[in-house]
Amino acid sequence: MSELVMSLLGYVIDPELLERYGARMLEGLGITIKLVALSYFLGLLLGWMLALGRMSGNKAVQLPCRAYIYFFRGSPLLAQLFLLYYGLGSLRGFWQDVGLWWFFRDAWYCSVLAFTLNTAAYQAEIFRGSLLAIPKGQYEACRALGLSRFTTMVRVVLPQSMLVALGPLGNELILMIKASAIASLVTVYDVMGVARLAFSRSFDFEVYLWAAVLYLIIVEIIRRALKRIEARLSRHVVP
Amino acid sequence: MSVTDALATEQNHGPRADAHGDDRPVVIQIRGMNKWYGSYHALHDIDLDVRQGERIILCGPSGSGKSTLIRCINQLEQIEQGSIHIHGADVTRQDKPAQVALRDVGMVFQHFNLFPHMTVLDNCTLAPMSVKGMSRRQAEESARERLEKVGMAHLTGQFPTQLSGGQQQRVAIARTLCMDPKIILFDEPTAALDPEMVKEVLDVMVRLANTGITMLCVTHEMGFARQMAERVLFLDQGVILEDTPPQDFFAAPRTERARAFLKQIL
Amino acid sequence: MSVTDALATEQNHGPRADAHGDDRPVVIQIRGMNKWYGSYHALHDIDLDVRQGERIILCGPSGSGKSTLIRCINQLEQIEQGSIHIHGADVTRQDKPAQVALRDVGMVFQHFNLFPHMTVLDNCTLAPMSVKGMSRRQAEESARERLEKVGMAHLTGQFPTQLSGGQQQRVAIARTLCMDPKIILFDEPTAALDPEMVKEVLDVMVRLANTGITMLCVTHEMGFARQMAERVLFLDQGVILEDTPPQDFFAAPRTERARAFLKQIL
Amino acid sequence: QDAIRIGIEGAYPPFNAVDAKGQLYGFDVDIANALCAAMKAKCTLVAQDWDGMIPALVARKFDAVVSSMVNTEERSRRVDFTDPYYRTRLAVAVPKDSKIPGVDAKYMKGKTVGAQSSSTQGMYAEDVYGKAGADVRLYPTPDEAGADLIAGRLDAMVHDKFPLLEWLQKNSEGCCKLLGEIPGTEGDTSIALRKGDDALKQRFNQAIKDIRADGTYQKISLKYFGADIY
Amino acid sequence: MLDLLSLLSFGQGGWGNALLLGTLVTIALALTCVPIGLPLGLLVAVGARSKRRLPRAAATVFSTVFRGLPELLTLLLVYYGAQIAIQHLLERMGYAGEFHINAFFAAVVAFSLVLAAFSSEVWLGAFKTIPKGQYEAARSLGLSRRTTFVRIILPQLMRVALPGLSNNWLTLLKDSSLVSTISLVDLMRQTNLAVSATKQPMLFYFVCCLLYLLLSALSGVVFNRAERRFGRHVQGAR
Ligand SMILES: Nc1ncnc2c1ncn2[C@@H]1O[C@H](COP(=O)(O)OP(=O)(O)OP(=O)(O)O)[C@@H](O)[C@H]1O
Ligand SMILES: Nc1ncnc2c1ncn2[C@@H]1O[C@H](COP(=O)(O)OP(=O)(O)OP(=O)(O)O)[C@@H](O)[C@H]1O
Ligand SMILES: [Mg+2]
Ligand SMILES: [Mg+2]
Repeated sequence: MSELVMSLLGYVIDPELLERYGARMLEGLGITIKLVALSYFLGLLLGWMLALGRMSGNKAVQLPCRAYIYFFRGSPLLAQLFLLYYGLGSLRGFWQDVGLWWFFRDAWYCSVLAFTLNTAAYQAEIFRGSLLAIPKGQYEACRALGLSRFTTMVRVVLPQSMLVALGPLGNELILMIKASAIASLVTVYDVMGVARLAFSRSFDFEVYLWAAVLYLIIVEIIRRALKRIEARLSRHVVP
Repeated sequence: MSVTDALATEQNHGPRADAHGDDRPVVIQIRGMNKWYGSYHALHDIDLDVRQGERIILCGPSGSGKSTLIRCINQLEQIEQGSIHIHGADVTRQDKPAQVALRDVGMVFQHFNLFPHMTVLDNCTLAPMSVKGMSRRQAEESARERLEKVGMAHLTGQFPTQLSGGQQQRVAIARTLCMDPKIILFDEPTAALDPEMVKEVLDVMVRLANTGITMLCVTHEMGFARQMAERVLFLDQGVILEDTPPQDFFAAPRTERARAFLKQIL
Repeated sequence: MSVTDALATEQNHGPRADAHGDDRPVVIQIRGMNKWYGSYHALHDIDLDVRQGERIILCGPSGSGKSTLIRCINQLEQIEQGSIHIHGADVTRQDKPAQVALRDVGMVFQHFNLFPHMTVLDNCTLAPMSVKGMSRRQAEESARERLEKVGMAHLTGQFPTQLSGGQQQRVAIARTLCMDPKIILFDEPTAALDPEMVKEVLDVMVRLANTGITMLCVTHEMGFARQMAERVLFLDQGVILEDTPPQDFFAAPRTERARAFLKQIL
Repeated sequence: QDAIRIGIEGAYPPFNAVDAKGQLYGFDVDIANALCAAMKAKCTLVAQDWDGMIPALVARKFDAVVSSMVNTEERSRRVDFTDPYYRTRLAVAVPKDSKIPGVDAKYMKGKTVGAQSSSTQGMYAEDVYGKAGADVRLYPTPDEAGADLIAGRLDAMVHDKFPLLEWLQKNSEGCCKLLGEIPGTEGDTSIALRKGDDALKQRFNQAIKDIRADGTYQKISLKYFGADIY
Repeated sequence: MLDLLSLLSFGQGGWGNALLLGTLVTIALALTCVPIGLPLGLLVAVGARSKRRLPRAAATVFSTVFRGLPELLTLLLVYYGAQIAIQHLLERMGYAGEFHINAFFAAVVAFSLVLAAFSSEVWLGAFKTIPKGQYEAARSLGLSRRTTFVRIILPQLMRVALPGLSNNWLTLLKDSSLVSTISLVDLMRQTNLAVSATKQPMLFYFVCCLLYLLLSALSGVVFNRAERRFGRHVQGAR
């Protein structure tokens, strides 16, 4: 039985190619996951602060947040990464003076930073939208009960707004996973980066198909996980 | 035991016709209060004394400022002019004494505003635990007691969306009671309810009134007003036009505006 | 000229106590109708004849199937068993004659359901133009006439969100009238309104009733029911428990269930 | 019949580049034009991103690639190559103060070596230096590798001799020096054609001979490199 | 400094024109995708809401595949895959001539598919905000399904969907940089060409960012207008 499966797979997968690039592809997958997980999580924290800043009544807080969000959403991640890594990286003397050269020297750190800054802007807008969706009555009930702003946020507002934010956050995650290919600009090779590399040597479309399958699997996993979380968050919503 | 039955077992203070000019202490004192929304002048020079244990009904046409008035009292709206003292503390100064005084003020909303993602019990224990620092056990115990009072003790594990409107409003009242307020503000608590559910909520409110708590209630339920109010305030265009005992108000409203209003509504 | 004044100038048919067993043609005939929502049996074996020009009130507790009943009549819900004939055409068959028959049935909803992105006039002209193929001029003219009837002719250019609830409901009625229905179904048309606005809508409905149009109305406004109904249907758990003239219903409901219901609501 | 479409990358100066007007220029371009003149064919030059070069050729978007493509075993499985029109070698550049003694793989252990991905130099860096224990970084274009060499993120950079020399001269900001050429990496730079396009291959081979014979080639080579690089 | 600026000039040796042309290609590409991708996305959303299984499954697969596949791959599949497949087919049928998919055309097809997949989710979300009452009111007035959709539902959908669609649009603008792989010279590729010719990466990447920001700002203006247009009725809300 397993022989049959293997021989069938042999039609689809070129064993030689698999031997040469299979392991690297998985390595690339690891890079994708690490890069996205890390920057997505950091972006979440930064995004929250940006969202709150963007909604603040204080102009001195609001305007910089607006500008940040506008810049990082409005320009391509590729160019952002380039300016960060090659642009700031060319100021070697300065970074050595302030003792940060170890950071800017490293392509991985720079990728994580650029991806974090970028996704934070997108997530900030998602959070803002979800916060706006919370009825005013909820805030009023909290105030009338004397709840502190922290309790209001953490216990009442967040759990409800997450339900609204979940879908767009999932989209953003998928987009980030695909965007991680851009890191190959600074020699960080994720799944798609490896696939392009392998293709440029073998000229065999098959490597792209492997990448496609990996992506589809990831996206499907995310979709299902989100469904679960959503079901959990919406226990209180009557069908 | 239904709420209405329970009622009978409690001492009934009954409406006190002699309430005016009495010696109960003033718990809410409003002087020269003015409120604007942008350029819209929502409340004009409001002066009002509320004594401990008083039961006051606010009525008036839509947009007359009833909600605004009671929302100013518990500082959901900031006022631009005048003062509001609760138990002697000026609540418009957002300082520590104001916060403490405001803890004695509970509010029940037209649309309940229960927290939809929490069970009935969690709705009731959140504030006592996080504001008063009660232990979970203590908070749950006292919540169950209050839920019992409104006849909702059997549904503590439900989510608000699984309840009917009347049940939700009763939970909202219990949630407010859990903070042991001395004063409760009601903003049209039955306006969003199906006709059959109105009565179950009014029953709970009548029972509350009989415990001697101070109540300010915006409502269009005139039968209820007649039954439990000590004073009726009639608002129009941000001005308190009448402030009389209910029997006078319903029998012979002094202003033309109030007469027209009653005609529409009864 | 207010609607109420206008009322006086029209011939008032008045409630006909002798309506039962009369010779007016049957316009809606329901036989053995059953409706399930999934496994929930919402309506049980409903039989009902509605004669031309009859004014019928449906009442009953929440969830008893009132809305379901009238929504089945105009096919907003599909029935699983039984038949509904309107002007002799079986409307459960979704064929041409059914469509034509359904055009004679208008409906007014609790939440108005005006099209929020269209002005009052556009709301009223859309259906006549696109269903009946009227020219814009014709449609607007007839719309203005109907809007005049409900006292809304001065606000034709407004968007629904700019109107009060009572005004919106009057526009919704005018919109329905623009299709010249022979039968109008009302589903709690005043339940979502502020107390003061209830009367302006009821006034319009009383006036409509006096034009001899066939009306089926779900409502909790018992004063209104008493004033204009020829028959009151009382539903409970999907069954028509009572079908009597209003004076009998209010004076002496035959079933225990109806008595309990009336006690809650009055 | 006699219209030939030729794909050129346009991002590999001095062999090929695009000017502000979108015109291709450079050694490859001049050679391509000379070859076409020799074949009496009408040629159109198409600028094509490097990654899509061979797929585009296979998919008949153009008929030949004259873009400094080195004949490698992996590539020749997909496309045919003509006779070479120049030969090149790989070379290594290092920062001025570098202590690396030579280009031999054994010196690269533990060093960070950069090269352009999907190129012969990239393959060499991976296959030879990488195996020897170097940390190989692959860049989309040589420009980025150069930028990192200047910034000090790289210890060495592998590149084609000619463009590397040009870069050291013009754009390295004096940071770096040539460590040396790598022996045994002589590559045949040829014109790539679709598999089985033998008639065209014959014509190109003949044309290369022709322009060598009449001196056109030498003139072009001198113009760009001051030497004959055939 | 002046040398740098002269690199951006529109005259001899300046890259101003080239960058502008690249920007135009980017805009043209994105704009052409909109009238194809958005209606297709709407169709997919309608399919996903269908009561029947087949359209529902088809819509889910479509949305998962084209949201999941890397855009580059979709692009290559359409450009090369489709071309090679059709070429084979034609050869089978005995047609010897050459068949070409125009690069621009292929890019439009690929990005329209992607746009459709992403926008279908936005449309779906918007559908959820239309109260059932609107359909019921339309039915009880006897409006046909077509009229109901075109006159009642769509205008209300637009209002709710616009912010989400504006996100899709911005992503599309930036994704289009992938077209360099199939020899279309868009803004990003033009930037790369300029960089490799002039060795001034910082300058050109900076200018490229600015141009994209300008496009974002411009589309922001357009979307604000559209939002106002479709939201007219909410403006006067009390
Ligand atoms: N947040 C606000 N911004 C601007 N105007 C407001 C706001 N809230 C209320 N108003 C206006 O203030 C006036 C008084 O409003 P308020 O809600 O107090 O009336 P109300 O008497 O409670 O009416 P209702 O019976 O409809 O609840 C109204 O004209 C209203 O339009
Ligand atoms: N779409 C639906 N799916 C499932 N159950 C439904 C649906 N619509 C109504 N029901 C159920 O059918 C029963 C009758 O509903 P209906 O809306 O007709 O009641 P009603 O008499 O109009 O009540 P109300 O006074 O609250 O409007 C209720 O128990 C309700 O929960
Ligand atoms: Mg109010
Ligand atoms: Mg109903």
